[in-house]
Amino acid sequence: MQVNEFKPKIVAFCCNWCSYAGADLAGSNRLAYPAEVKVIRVPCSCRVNPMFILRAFQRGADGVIICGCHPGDCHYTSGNYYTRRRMALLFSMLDYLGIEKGRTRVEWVSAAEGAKFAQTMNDFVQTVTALGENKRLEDLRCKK
Amino acid sequence: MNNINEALIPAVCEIVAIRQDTPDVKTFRVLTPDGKKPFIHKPGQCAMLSMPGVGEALFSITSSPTNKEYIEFSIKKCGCVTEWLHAAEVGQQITVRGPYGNGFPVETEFKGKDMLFIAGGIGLAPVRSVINYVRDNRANYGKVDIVYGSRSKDDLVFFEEIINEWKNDPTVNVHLTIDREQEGWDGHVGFVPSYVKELGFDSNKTAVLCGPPIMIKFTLQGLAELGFSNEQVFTTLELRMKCGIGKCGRCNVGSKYVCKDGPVFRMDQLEELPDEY
Amino acid sequence: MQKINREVLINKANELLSNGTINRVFGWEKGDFSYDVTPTIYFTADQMNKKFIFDDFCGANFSKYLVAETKKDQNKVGVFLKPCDTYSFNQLLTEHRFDKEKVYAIGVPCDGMVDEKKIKAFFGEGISSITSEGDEIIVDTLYDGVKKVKKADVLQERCQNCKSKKHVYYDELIGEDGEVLDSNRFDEVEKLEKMTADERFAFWQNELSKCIRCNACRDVCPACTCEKCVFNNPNSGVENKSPANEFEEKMFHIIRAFHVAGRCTDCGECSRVCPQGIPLHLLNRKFIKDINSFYGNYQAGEQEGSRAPLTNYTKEDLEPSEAVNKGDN
Amino acid sequence: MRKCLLQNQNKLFDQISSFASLYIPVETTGGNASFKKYEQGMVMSDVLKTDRSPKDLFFPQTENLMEFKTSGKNIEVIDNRKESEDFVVFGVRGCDVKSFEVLDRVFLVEPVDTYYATRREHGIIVSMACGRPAETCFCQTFGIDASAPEGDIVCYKTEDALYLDAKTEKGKNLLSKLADVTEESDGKEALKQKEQIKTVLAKLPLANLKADSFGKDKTKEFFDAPEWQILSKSCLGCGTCTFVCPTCQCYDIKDFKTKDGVQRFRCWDSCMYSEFTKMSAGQPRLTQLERFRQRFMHKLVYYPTNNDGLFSCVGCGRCISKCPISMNIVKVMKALGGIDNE
Repeated sequence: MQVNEFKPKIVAFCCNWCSYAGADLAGSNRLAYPAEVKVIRVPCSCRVNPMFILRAFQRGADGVIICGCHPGDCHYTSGNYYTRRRMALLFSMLDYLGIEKGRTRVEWVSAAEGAKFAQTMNDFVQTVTALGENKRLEDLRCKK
Repeated sequence: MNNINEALIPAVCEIVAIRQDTPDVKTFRVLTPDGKKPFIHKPGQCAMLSMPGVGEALFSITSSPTNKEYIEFSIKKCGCVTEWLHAAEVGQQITVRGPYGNGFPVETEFKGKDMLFIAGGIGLAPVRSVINYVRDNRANYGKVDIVYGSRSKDDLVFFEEIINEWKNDPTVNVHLTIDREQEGWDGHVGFVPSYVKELGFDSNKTAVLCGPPIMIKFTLQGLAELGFSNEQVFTTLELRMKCGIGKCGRCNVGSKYVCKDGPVFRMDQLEELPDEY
Repeated sequence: MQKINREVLINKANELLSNGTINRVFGWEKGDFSYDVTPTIYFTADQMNKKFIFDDFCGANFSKYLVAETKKDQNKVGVFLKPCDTYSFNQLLTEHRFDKEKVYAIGVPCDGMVDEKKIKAFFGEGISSITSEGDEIIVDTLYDGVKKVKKADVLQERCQNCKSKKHVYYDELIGEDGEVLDSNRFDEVEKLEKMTADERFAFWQNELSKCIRCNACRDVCPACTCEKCVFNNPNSGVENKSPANEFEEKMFHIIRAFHVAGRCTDCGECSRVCPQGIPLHLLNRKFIKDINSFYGNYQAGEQEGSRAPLTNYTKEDLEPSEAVNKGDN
Repeated sequence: MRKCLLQNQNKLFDQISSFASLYIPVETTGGNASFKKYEQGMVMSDVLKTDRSPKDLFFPQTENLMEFKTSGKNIEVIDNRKESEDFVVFGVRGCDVKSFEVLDRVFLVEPVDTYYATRREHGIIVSMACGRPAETCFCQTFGIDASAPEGDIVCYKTEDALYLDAKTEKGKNLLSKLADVTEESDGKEALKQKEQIKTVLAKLPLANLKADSFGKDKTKEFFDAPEWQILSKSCLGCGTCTFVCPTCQCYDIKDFKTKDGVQRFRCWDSCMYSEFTKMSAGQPRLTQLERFRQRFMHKLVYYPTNNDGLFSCVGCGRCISKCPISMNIVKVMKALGGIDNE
């Protein structure tokens, strides 16, 4: 085994009503997902300001994933529809600036989908690991 | 303490005692980590205190230079640095640089004069330094009158000191006032400017004035009515500052830099400046 | 057709000022050189006779000034609006930034504004005068005598790719109205999209590293009318007067572009005022282009009261993952 | 005076950069240039004015002052400046050279700003006479001669050669190290060019702009002038003029939390910004009028009052070409000085 294996830092914004509960379920079902994923609970996926994502990258994240209720199931009726539009535009913009598109993702995970949560995280960590360290949206002051 | 060549690099100091003066004013006693007084200052000068990551701000030094043991800052909670300081505990280190500013002309223009100190609220902080300096060099000055007022009895800073030391000093006349009637208060009630007029001081005194802008404005009118000229009245200014050494440009008013040429100004000097303070 | 010149506009303003419709009017003011035109406000026709100008350098858009100006008193303010300015005007109305009853908008025609930076790129410094004659610009230089250049070659980028000559709002129109044009404004964006991610990264790195964070783009932007900007708020974590490193340069521009996404009318003021010549419009246009292709064509400011794409949704919107992969096929 | 043929120009640069960092103006996009660190093969731009002034090299836009480490209640202050090395700035125009004198009088008076002082000490300035001054130039207003700039070495560029004339010890020292890429010259060509420049300068549109009505102790005269109202009317409150200005020196000190400590840095600030003077107790300059007035009063009155009448403007004209709304110090001077611009 390699000693210096790259372990990415992943920030996962999870909506309180679905995805966070999904993460809980993954935990109680003993479904493993990588410890590199740091979950941040938000009231709704649409609480995630694009600035949060940039700040996460600034502070050393290698990937950022946003999880919310499935479209149509939002606790606040329509929050995740707005998330969908915002993130579509933001991710497209990041891509336009030459930032690797694998570093950002939106997934819909319901409270019953513990397995999907674990699967999504495993998959995302794999993608980001393959991309390597985040070099294009980094703030060296935070990395020393 | 500071290497004079490294004006922007602060020294580490330690808060050795904290005293709650009023609900929103605390007095911090500051020493170097090895227990020495951080620097020698003149009454009315200021110093930059900072907590890395929180910010840096300029505060007037409340203790008198005649105090050989420590320096003190009385700080009212009103912004992010002050809020952080209010939450700090004894033993906390902070960084200090200074002293900055000109200070009061205690060895020149004040010498031999009858002194009248007028302060409102936290405005007593810089004035306390001069009052104690004058008390400790009593022979050099004439009569001393102090007029101090604040919103309520609880908002009078240094209350203990005023009652136990200043009031007991036979060479000092202390006049206290609060804005509104309050239970347990048998002193004067009313605003500082009108109290000053009521007391009707001789116009041969030298006045030192510090407090909120509105108090300064009306007290000045009162003093003028009593026959004081602008050359007899001193005050200290407050502006946003970053460097403390007259370079960052923030506290520039007219051709003066408040941090370097001030904060103490004589009223006639102030009149020369554009009205932007 | 009557030539719309300075005198026509002064006469119109004079008429409105003297019949009491308005008591002041925004207009352009002549500078020391041929190109340094300043937006200002006139109270009398006399002032206008002295200083008013209407030529190839009147690029400044007055719409944003109206937000503050209309709050001052109850009188009506006059304003000259070029076609592209009317889009900003309409967008501000949509966002309830000022009361249109307090404004009298005079639509004026525009056949493209000239960019003096382009002229200087052609002839260098030392320009004593610039005049236009038909489709030619005649430049008198200090060192090389009189030079001529095609106007089309020295137009501002936004005018070369003009999206519309049509006024979408006016109380009164001077001259004849134009049409919405079929412009090539997205060509440059497409060119970038076709590059590899590495090339795009290098392009933006080079451009954005020039930024000095003077905030001119924000301060001139008619969509940036927040009373307290996130970049002025020390607690936002993004307040920095000057970018400390490459990250902050990028972050500032991404956030700014995002904040105006769906509201940006593509007036191009940001690129015009940038002292470092950064093509900021390419960021805004990317959003406009994406919005058009993801959610259907939308032109901010075209219609007063229209619902902006980012405050709207449909149940069938595409997924973010589809959005980023759209260009791949 | 030494002469370096233009075909040897890059040899000269290579030579300098072999023992010191060299900064030269390099063309970026059409007609724009900025000072960049010389690397082999770079071409020196003839563009008159770089986008930003070379003040960057002495007073950078952002600069780390120190670092802090905190643990528990303890703080450690770390001054992590490294030993400075000599550097050469080549091709500084006369106005920009003068701007260093203006900055010196701020940063080098007691207490000295050591960050700036070190750079000044190690920086060698090779100035460049302005062969083709622009219409926006008005350095003459402030007594600066673009045909004979100051600096450690003065350089004249003719059609085929650079003429280098050392003016200070630092300059002589540098020139002596360049003996094998330069040759001795009588400097007649340089003198000829100097005369040429003089005739051009006299013809510039702003040649007759006078600053006489401003200066020391004129605060009362101008502070309440009604003209400020209309001049500041359309000011956007951006910081363009202050950031491109070679003499603007206001700065802010801020902290940044790094991974395991705090970095205290300073960055340029602008008196045009609304929060420049804002403090918890209030805001002394509430409107753009006051902020606008502060900038020009400082350049034309306050600074001269403190500095023997020296103006804090060198007439480089950058604000003229960069201001989004084309308001600038020339318009202010004309309006306040009673000269109606037609």
